[in-house]
Amino acid sequence: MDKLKINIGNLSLKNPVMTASGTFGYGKEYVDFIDLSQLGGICVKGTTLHDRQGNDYPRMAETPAGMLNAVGLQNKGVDYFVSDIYPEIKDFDTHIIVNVSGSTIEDYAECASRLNHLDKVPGIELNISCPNVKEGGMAFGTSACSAADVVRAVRKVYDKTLIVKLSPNVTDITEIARAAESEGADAVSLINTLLGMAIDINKQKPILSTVTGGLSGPCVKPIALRMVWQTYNAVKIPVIGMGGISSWQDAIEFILAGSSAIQIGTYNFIDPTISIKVLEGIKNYMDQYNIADIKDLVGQLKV
Amino acid sequence: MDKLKINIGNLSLKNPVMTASGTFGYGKEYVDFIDLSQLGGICVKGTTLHDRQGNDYPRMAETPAGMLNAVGLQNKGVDYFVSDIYPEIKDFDTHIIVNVSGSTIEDYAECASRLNHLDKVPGIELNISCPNVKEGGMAFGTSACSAADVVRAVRKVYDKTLIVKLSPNVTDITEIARAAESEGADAVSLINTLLGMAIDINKQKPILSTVTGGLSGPCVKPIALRMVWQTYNAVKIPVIGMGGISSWQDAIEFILAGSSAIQIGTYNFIDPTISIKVLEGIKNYMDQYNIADIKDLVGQLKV
Amino acid sequence: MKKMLDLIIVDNDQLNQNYILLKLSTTDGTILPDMYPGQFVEVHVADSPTTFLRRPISVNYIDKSKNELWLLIQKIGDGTRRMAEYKKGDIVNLLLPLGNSFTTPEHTDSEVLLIGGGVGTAPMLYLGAELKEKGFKPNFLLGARSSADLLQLDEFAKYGEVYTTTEDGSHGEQGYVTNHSVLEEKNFSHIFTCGPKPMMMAVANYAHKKQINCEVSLENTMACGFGVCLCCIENTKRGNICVCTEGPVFNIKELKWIN
Amino acid sequence: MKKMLDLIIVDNDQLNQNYILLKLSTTDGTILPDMYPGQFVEVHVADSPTTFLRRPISVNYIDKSKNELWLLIQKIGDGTRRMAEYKKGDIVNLLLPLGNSFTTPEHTDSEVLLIGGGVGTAPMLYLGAELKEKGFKPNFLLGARSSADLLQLDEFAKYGEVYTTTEDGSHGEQGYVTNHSVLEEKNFSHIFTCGPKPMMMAVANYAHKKQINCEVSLENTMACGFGVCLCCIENTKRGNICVCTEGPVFNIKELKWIN
Ligand SMILES: Cc1cc2nc3c(=O)[nH]c(=O)nc-3n(C[C@H](O)[C@H](O)[C@H](O)COP(=O)(O)OP(=O)(O)OC[C@H]3O[C@@H](n4cnc5c(N)ncnc54)[C@H](O)[C@@H]3O)c2cc1C
Ligand SMILES: Cc1cc2nc3c(=O)[nH]c(=O)nc-3n(C[C@H](O)[C@H](O)[C@H](O)COP(=O)(O)OP(=O)(O)OC[C@H]3O[C@@H](n4cnc5c(N)ncnc54)[C@H](O)[C@@H]3O)c2cc1C
Ligand SMILES: Cc1cc2nc3c(=O)[nH]c(=O)nc-3n(C[C@H](O)[C@H](O)[C@H](O)COP(=O)(O)O)c2cc1C
Ligand SMILES: Cc1cc2nc3c(=O)[nH]c(=O)nc-3n(C[C@H](O)[C@H](O)[C@H](O)COP(=O)(O)O)c2cc1C
Ligand code: FES
Ligand code: FES
Repeated sequence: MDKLKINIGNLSLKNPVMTASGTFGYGKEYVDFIDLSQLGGICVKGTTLHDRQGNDYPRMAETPAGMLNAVGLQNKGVDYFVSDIYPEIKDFDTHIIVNVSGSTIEDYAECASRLNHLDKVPGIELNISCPNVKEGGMAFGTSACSAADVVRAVRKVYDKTLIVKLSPNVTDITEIARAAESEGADAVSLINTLLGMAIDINKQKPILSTVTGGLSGPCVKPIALRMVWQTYNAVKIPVIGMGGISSWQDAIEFILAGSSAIQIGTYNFIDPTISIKVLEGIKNYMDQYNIADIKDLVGQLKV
Repeated sequence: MDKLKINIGNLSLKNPVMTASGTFGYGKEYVDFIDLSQLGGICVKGTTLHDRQGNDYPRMAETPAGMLNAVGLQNKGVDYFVSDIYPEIKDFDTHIIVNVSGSTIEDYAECASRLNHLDKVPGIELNISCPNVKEGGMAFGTSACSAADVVRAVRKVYDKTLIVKLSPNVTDITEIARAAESEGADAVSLINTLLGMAIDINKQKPILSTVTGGLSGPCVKPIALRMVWQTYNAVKIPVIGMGGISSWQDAIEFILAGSSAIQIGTYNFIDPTISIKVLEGIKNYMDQYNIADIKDLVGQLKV
Repeated sequence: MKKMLDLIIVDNDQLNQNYILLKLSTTDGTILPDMYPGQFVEVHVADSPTTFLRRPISVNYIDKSKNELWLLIQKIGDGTRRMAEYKKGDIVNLLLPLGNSFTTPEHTDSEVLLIGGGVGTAPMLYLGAELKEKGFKPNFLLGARSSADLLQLDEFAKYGEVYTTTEDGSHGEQGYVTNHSVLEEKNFSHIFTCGPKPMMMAVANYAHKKQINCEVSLENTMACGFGVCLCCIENTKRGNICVCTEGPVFNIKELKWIN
Repeated sequence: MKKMLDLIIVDNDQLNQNYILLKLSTTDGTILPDMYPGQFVEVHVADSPTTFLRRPISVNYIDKSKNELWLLIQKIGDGTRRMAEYKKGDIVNLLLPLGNSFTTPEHTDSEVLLIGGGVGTAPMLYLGAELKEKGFKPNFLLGARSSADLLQLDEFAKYGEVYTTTEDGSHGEQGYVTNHSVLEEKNFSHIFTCGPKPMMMAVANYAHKKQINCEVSLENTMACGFGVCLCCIENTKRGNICVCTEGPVFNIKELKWIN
């Protein structure tokens, strides 16, 4: 199994298959379906300093080969996570990464610092790209300057592996990636959701309570893949790729484009066992092509 | 039929249903399938000052609910259009809009000026958003400043209706739209294709000869709709909406979001009669909801 | 324990042009997982290009003797229309069982009323059957637009008294379920209901006024069905909570519905 | 004139596990539009979520007496696999006829050779049948990996002499079509070919060396099939031109293949 091992900063994953924040709960919702210990890692639900009720209903719209969501980071806050959720999940035999969000730089930093001491949380993923919250969120991720500010603040208070999750709603994602890198991020992950919209033509109203929401699922895969490839060619830190992965073939595409690890999001809803299938598929592919180490695949696209 | 009439600058369209550049040839390829005189307008293939061979094969990859293309503006140049194609299509009883592209500002302007005198071409669509050419193209469309430069140069030499086609590969599309508006564009059309990528995992090579290409089809609809809505709220000139329209319901969504007219692109490949079906559907919808004038639907989303 | 299972279509009964009844069983004869009234399944509609997400469908009935799961389906859009085309022998992938279930009253002599509206009658059949099996004498009050939308009446009759209303008067009393005379005639201690939201709200208000214990089964837009996407919330007295895991069955006391 | 038509499946013949032969006709008995050898159709695979674009398939044969269009299909990916499941009575939407066609030689006493490789034999059947009808005596040279991939041999035999090669020697001569002894034995004036690109290139080179008039039918990635997307180009001596309208049949003189 060592041939699947991959490092993200100081963090060593047993394999490159992770699950994406906001689509995998806290992992425990999946124990009926799969053996979590097979996963490289789990990014748990977006966590903020304070409790958030999230957006109003409706929060979801189905779209061609994808969906829009407007959850808006509903969560009970970092302290609740530490006191009530962490104890329940800390013994999973996989890496738990907490996805951290905020409305202000101070919130981000404070939230991150409260996670710093958790033994079984070896890293956080800084969500500077959530399109579903009014203040902050995506705004931080759409300018290199404010992205740098957040990363710098968090880096100061957070010692372990720091992954910065990038927004695809930008002209040049490599700019933001480089900003994160230069402020000490250990890795970047991409993409978060694309800002989209859907309309109920009978009610003549937006379907989502928030008018716009975040697009995910297979429909975004070509865009995500392009951004991973661009970012891989722009930074030295590892890239964690995601966006529309629904099969092991998709995962191989992302790895070839430069992803050291991949995350599976929306497709967990359609097939809660998909992560394991993707892992199996990667193994078989490596056998078929005689690839001794997954690292020999990362970014090996011939252009 | 007057209730379907819509104005774009000085141009009066008999109805809001147009076909998108690069997906409808010069119209004549569709005469076996539909009656062109029913269409509000036809945007013909991207035209450049000089003859272009376009990109190498392969130029296409199928993606979930969409496709990537890397045609690269293959065309025989504006003079050939004027001498050989125009005479063949000028008597179609619909409006022919020529989509104009270039690598330099001078090229754009020169190409536009050579179309100025064509009686039966009442307008051009300035493509500052093509992702498939090395120089120029999308570059002009991803900064407000260079977009303004092109529009200004073309506006000087082109008297008739000037539509500026925007790129979705930007952080804030309204910035570019406002730049076009302030330089005298009569309308903006959006979206062009999103930059994407696909990989052949057996060859470990990009599927497209150009590595990346332009994504279109139903998969992009939520993004396009969101951008139309944002742009409609940012400019006073008419917005022509497109991106993934595959049914009359989609077209109504775009109109409610603020499109004065809509264009149908990729779906013409799947159903060459789709434009007529969309038109019929719009008519029925207006009857059903007692809408006396299509203008009363444009941007009428209740938020 | 939730499972992802491939089940086989044993029967597709076209009840009328809008409704079908699918009967599914395991492919290898293993016993179906335990499912309780009010729970639902998430159906993967594999061959509909426009149906990306799974579709939530209530457990209509479990025929334990035949090891069959019944799903009563109304044709709404592409997903349900495709399901309506399933043929005997087709394989369908399901997540099940999902959600909570109705609460069995403590005393079997409680007068229980099960109110279903439209396709919302679906979970009431299984609930009624289970209540009867436990010794209750369920009453069913089924409402619909017209008699064509009143489904499975013979099935319901097996488990209790059946009352009906139709908006056009084509079956039972004319009007809405909340106007049915049985509400005056009998003294109910428990009401269980599923149907269109306006109907359930009317029922909830009625039950509240009469101080009848009342549980409603909510429908909602769902992306996952098992508590991870947080898309299916109901804004309850406890805040925004997921209908798919903390529901679909709620006691009206938890909801902000009563005015 | 190109048409978009709903045709009905009259027969789906599972030739073996990799190939099927679909027979389609009009739903109302109207005569099928004229189609010529080398032309193709674009099939809309309506119920495969992963198949967005139409799929180009060659006209395999037109049975004029029965008003049938035949399509010979190799199962490759989701689209063709779904087509392989079509049942008698299913309706399929097609664009047709598309593309140019093979050129009929001027003199019926010309010695014509039709070379097909793999599923590329598909258009050769109709071409052979038409040539025979016009008074030619076609020779067929069909190559495949093994005998299981040699299809419709009985059909071909109706219209001319059939020679075969297989890579494993399980049928006809062992090796590639370009090594078949008939190439030495007979003096061909015209070669028509369709199959995998390496095979066609070998045939083209052979024909060029022997100064035999040669037409090849190209396959290519297509988005539209009727000349509007400009995705299906071949870089010919005349520049980048569309395979779907100016082809799929090209005289090798136009191509940049010969080295
Ligand atoms: C817990 C739960 C249990 C359910 N049980 C059943 C059941 O037993 N039998 C059954 O037939 N249906 C049931 N439903 C409803 C069923 O899930 C939807 O009808 C189905 O998802 C529609 O899918 P579609 O692809 O056919 O239509 P879509 O294409 O998704 O929708 C078509 C149109 O109908 C609207 N629509 C979609 N879903 C609903 C809805 N739930 N209510 C009202 N309008 C809607 C959409 O907005 C759209 O305009 C249940 C729903 C939930 C949440
Ligand atoms: C003019 C023309 C005529 C054709 N005639 C026939 C015919 O008569 N019978 C027939 O069976 N097929 C024919 N084909 C090929 C047929 O169109 C493809 O096999 C089909 O589109 C594959 O669709 P799919 O969804 O099954 O596979 P996809 O999912 O599209 O592809 C599966 C895999 O096969 C590869 N692939 C796709 N298309 C081709 C191809 N054309 N050649 C090689 N690899 C490919 C893809 O890259 C992918 O890796 C023809 C093609 C053209 C252009
Ligand atoms: C319902 C839903 C909720 C999400 N919540 C979060 C979140 O809290 N934090 C975050 O960084 N990303 C969140 N995402 C984004 C995903 O983690 C992922 O970046 C995105 O969905 C693209 O991957 P996919 O196409 O595989 O889903 C959410 C996505 C969905 C669909
Ligand atoms: C094959 C192809 C070629 C295109 N060529 C052009 C072009 O020459 N000029 C242009 O402005 N847009 C071009 N486009 C973009 C379309 O006009 C349209 O903006 C885009 O495809 C989104 O609409 P759709 O999703 O309906 O296709 C092309 C699109 C496709 C698919
Ligand atoms: S549907 Fe996903 S949490 Fe309920
Ligand atoms: S396939 Fe579109 S031009 Fe040939």
